Amino acid sequence: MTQTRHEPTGQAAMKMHQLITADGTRVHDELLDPFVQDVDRDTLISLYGDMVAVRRIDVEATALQRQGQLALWPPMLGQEASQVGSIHAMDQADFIFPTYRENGVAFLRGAKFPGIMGTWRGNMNTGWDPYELNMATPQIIIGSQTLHATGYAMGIAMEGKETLAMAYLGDGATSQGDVHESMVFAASFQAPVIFFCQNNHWAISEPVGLQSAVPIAGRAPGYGIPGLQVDGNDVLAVLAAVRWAAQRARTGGGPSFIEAVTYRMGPHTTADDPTRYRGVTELEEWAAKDPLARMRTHLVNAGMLDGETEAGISAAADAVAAELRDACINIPDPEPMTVFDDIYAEDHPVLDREREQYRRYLASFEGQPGAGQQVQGSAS
Amino acid sequence: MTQTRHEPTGQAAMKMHQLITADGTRVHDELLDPFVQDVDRDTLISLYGDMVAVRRIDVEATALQRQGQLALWPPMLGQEASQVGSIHAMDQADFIFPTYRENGVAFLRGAKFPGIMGTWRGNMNTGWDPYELNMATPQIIIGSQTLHATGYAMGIAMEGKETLAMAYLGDGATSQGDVHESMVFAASFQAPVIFFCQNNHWAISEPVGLQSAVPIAGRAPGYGIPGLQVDGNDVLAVLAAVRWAAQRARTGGGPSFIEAVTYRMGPHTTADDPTRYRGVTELEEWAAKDPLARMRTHLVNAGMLDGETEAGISAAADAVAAELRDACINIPDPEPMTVFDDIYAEDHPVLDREREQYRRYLASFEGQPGAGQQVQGSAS
Amino acid sequence: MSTMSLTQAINAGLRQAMEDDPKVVLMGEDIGTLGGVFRVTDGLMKDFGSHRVIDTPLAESAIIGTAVGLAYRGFRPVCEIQFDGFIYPGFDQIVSQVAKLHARTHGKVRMPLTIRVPFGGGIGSPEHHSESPEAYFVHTSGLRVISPSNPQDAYTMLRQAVASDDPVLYFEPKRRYHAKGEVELNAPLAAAPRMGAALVAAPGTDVTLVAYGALVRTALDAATAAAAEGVSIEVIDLRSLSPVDYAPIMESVRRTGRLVVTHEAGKTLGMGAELAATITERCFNYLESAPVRVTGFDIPYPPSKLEKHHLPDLDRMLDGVDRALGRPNSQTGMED
Amino acid sequence: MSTMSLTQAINAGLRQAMEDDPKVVLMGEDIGTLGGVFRVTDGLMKDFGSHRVIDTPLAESAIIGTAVGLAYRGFRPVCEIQFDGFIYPGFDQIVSQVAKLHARTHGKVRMPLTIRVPFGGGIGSPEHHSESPEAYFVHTSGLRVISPSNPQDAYTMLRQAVASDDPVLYFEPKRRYHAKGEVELNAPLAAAPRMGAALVAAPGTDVTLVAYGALVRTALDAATAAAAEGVSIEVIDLRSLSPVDYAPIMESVRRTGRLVVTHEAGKTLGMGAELAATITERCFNYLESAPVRVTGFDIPYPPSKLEKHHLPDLDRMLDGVDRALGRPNSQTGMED
Ligand SMILES: Cc1ncc(C[n+]2csc(CCOP(=O)(O)OP(=O)(O)O)c2C)c(N)n1
Ligand SMILES: Cc1ncc(C[n+]2csc(CCOP(=O)(O)OP(=O)(O)O)c2C)c(N)n1
Ligand SMILES: [Mg+2]
Ligand SMILES: [Mg+2]
Repeated sequence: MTQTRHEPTGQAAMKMHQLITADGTRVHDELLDPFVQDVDRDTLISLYGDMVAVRRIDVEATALQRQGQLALWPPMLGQEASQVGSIHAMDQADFIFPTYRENGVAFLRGAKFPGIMGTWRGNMNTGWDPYELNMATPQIIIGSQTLHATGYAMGIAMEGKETLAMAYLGDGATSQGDVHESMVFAASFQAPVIFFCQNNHWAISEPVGLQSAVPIAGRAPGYGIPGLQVDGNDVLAVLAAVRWAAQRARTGGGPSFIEAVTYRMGPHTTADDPTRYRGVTELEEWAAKDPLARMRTHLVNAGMLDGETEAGISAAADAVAAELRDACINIPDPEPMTVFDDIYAEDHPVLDREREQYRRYLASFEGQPGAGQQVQGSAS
Repeated sequence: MTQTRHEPTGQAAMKMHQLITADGTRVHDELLDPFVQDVDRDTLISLYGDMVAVRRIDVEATALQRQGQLALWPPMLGQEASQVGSIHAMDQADFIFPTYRENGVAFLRGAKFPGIMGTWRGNMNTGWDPYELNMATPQIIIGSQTLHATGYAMGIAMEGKETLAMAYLGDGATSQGDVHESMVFAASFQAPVIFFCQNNHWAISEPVGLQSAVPIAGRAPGYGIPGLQVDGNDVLAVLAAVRWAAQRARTGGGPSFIEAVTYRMGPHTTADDPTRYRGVTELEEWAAKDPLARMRTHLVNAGMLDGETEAGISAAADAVAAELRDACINIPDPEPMTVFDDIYAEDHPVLDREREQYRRYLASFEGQPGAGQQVQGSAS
Repeated sequence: MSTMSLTQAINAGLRQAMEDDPKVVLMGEDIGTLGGVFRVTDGLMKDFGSHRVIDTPLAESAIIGTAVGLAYRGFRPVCEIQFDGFIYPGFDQIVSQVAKLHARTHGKVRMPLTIRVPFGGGIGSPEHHSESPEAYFVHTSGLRVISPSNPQDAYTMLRQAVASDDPVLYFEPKRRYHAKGEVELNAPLAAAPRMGAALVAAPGTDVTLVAYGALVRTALDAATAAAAEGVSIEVIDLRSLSPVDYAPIMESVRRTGRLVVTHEAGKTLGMGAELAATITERCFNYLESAPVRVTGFDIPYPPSKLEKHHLPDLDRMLDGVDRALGRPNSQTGMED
Repeated sequence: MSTMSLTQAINAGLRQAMEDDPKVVLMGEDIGTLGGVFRVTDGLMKDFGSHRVIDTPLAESAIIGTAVGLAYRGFRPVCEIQFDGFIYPGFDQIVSQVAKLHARTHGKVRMPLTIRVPFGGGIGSPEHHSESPEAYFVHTSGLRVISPSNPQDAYTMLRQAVASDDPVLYFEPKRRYHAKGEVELNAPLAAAPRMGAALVAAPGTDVTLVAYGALVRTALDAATAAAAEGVSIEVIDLRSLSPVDYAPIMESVRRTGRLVVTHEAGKTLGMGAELAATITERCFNYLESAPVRVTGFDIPYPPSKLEKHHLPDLDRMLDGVDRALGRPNSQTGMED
């Protein structure tokens, strides 16, 4: 039995859309160019600034995890262009269904740090109100959210509104049945949904070639959905590609599938040790395609980035990191009895009884020497 | 929200392979021709004869259901060419994973009627030993068997054997996540498996256009699997197409996907009333493409079918039907205590206790007036 | 009051729910043009349009998963699973999403889904068409699970399920689909018994017999048969499987001292286990004998010609009652 | 005798099973090159090759479904589900295929699958990584469900599971993965306790405390703590959840008259319900008090900072023991 662990074959056969090359050169793309005509220096700077901030967030969160302040962290290192470019293409009314890795997206969407970090610290399952941000909670079950986005988009279509839903997913996720079924439903109901797949080349230790021997974006046409492959380390191209898909969605064109080809430069999560399954050559190869470096080169070459602006971006990112750290370490521990909260929207006598029982149980320790301590310590 | 209920669009873009047209003319197909070079008159007659027998089986079983001898029957009317052509392309060593509708296939594979009919009569869940026929039991959970076929084929590949597995599936089944996952696994492990999809245009009341707006065979290339569309009412083309796929499988070429475009001329099952969801025009259109009629015309025009041969085919089919009826109505009712049999391969004390309890319970009626009758009658 | 079958009552409930709230949409396989394989949704696509009665592609995980998305958008989807045995492909979406989203979002996102599941056996069907999967969902925190036994409850409880802001699994006793009954269509919903209420279906004094779904009818018949022998059975129609309404059951068992629970699902970790365990916990000193379970066996659903041997029937219920009463029964003399 | 951790013991068991039978293959996500996220399969791909230790694409239904196909072909697949909460996408294949194929084919086709599932909480993980889904499978006829609590059992029971001709869900107490213990690697399998046997982990006379998986350790600690207060707890390690080995439990309860069952899974229809119901059925006249359940609450698994309030711990077990003994406890004075 041959297990295909190689790179997708036929990748060359699919055009990878690009606007800024790895060495910072602006190139042209017939499909994408019209979607970035309005992009001026300010926009480019803000895209770059956001990437710097997202990378800074990642560094800070990784450090916090090492210091025991977070239980876990899923790094975004290397994927900043995909995250920043895609969310910049969205309107506030559009609804986002992320995975666990879109913490940069959440930040740019306006999520507060106690919320973003609370999840990874273990304080809460979700740290924001999806309706305030128009962004769902991080999804851990691989592929699941693509169905939610599709259903949400079906709802938009029923209402005849000109907005859309976007689902983030990984390359590994494309193997899940749910992702397939969401494409089937999206196509059948012409739902205004964007499937934004970050092919970061790895699903934990499994290379993308194990999930698909051919380019992932090539799946979409089989459903009657256009599939586009874009350089996921090129923030401008990602912005353009998602705008292209968004325009289709808003004008009754239905679903689109975008494969953003990028690379997970860090571990899968802070619990992972990538040295067990991948070599340094691959890393070096991708370091040369770094999304931040190429944008900086592009800006510098175009005379758009002066020292002051750059210092400002850096200072802003540091401030964000400081805010993050501060917010994170100050999240109060949840109150014991909240374990029973919000399970149901309506009355539930069986759970009420368990709550009352536990309240009495906790109360029985009160006034005892070392009260509560036993409870604290004995579960682990 | 627009629900696409139309025929798949772009169907024209995909070549539908054919060898015998609806009016019985032999046409040529570069891909398929080489695979039927050896097909002589005897083979053609046997293909035709098998189609006649399968149709006769269908008529008889439908009648038996109407007469209360079967609980249910899923007709094959219109799909004889797909069933006969596909199974003729298989070797005995190849393993077949059918749906509930491949009762013609089972018959041609050598299944006995008490077995085939016992399932639909309600006597047994399965009526044959899969290892005797190299054919799995009818699968009711839509799409499930495609994974079993893929796993079986992975096993073949591990052993380095030159055989294969073939999964039957319907057009509706293609929407299921399991079918997708089986394509992913088949491609990743280059498993020698054939996905043989009978697109009979309907999944109970749902037209194929609801499952896919584009040709189903067009899904396969997205996984790196070749997809072929074949006229499913053309027994010769089906035979050739499956031989093509089988050759690929046997020579390390991995999986193939075949869409046999056919039509379910009867109801979904005897419990279904198709007049509620489809018109007569469509039926008439497909009647003109009948698989048996076209083959007969072809044979007659080619001077291969004399009256005697035809009478022989007809008599053989009648004999098969008589055997079916006889076998069916003589299947003995299962013994009550067999309800506990074969649940586990090894000891199970909890079930043993239930068995013993029920044995005592049944025994408690013995010798009573009307003993056992209460038990027989009161559940429904 | 109208006389109607259980399917017609559900149909009327769906119709009313759709009229009451434009955000109610129906989704499922063959529910539109065909009106469902049991005709439960007959006529609704015609009257409400294909944007509110949606024939979906053949994929249960997607039916549930897109309903979750619709709920995010403020809809109240009612999903039909064609048969009990076809719910499992949607299990992940139900258990990991539908059940958990309210808790996961600290109450911000509500999941007012109703998932309709025709369930149970006794209809002579092939494999996967006669299952009783309710216990899986009762064990899943975050869901509500109900099952009506008669047309009136079918109508009212369907409307209550759709109106509930929590996800509800609504198990339809398909064996009783054609049973007719009187239904009051126009009474205000607020006047009906709560969706979560267990109700005494027949009062009695000697034994408490708890049933739900299709077996309520059988239990009532058993009570009638027992009455002829001088045994008075109190039949309780559980109606809500999660949460269980323990008050009337406890009240009854404290009077009778004896409990029998019946269901078609296998015995091991079927509803009977929870009812027996909880009632023992809460009524130990009142029990004259151990709670008895009269259930399907712990086997995959058998071929239909054997189903009468699997399903609890009147005689097996009476045998269970004998056990509860300490009279000779199928287990008499059985060593452990 | 070797000293090894629970993960090392499973690893050794897998290695031995693969050496014993060339038809044993391992399948799962990240089990090959990485050796599994918990390193349970560490080194096995290197030693047995990628055709026997298979890194699969990311799809649980396919992992189980292709294993079914491999079993048809005569293989004995051992599937790893990466975490408890990821088993649900494979639920349909487990419930409708793995569990039923032996019965469906009247015994012709065997399904000697082993499905390994790291389960349970207490490890500070995010959502879906700390679940206890065992009851779903215990309720499913056609499966066997086991859970070892220590390295020796982990080693032996893994080998027994692989050798069994029935499908076995093998729940690994991930919280105890790094706990070390003595393991006899070379004793003949036939000399070991049966896979289905419940074992007395600590003898006692006052109360019977049944636990499995990670909580066996906590139960033993509770017994030690109780002994200091003069209460003698008999701890039974259930080991097999389906079928349950009732003989030693009944024997114990008939001596102690009191039963406490503990598990992390939610109370409603968790294992405790079945044990309480069955023991009440079979030992009613010996019971001094109602069986007590000390379990997780009926809630979705909480954020990890709250998990210590969800999980039964030593104190909650002792509170349950107090209840069984009729001593003051958390429920004292609680009206029903
Ligand atoms: C249903 C399910 N199975 C397994 C996992 C464990 N898991 C978490 S992340 C991951 C890899 C995902 O890879 P990909 O989709 O490429 O996303 P990435 O992590 O690279 O962003 C796996 C297997 C899971 N979370 N859910
Ligand atoms: C998982 C699952 N969902 C639903 C059903 C009910 N069902 C039985 S056959 C069928 C339609 C299948 O259509 P198709 O795959 O085209 O096969 P055909 O019947 O046309 O041969 C449906 C929905 C089922 N058997 N299994
Ligand atoms: Mg990835
Ligand atoms: Mg079809």
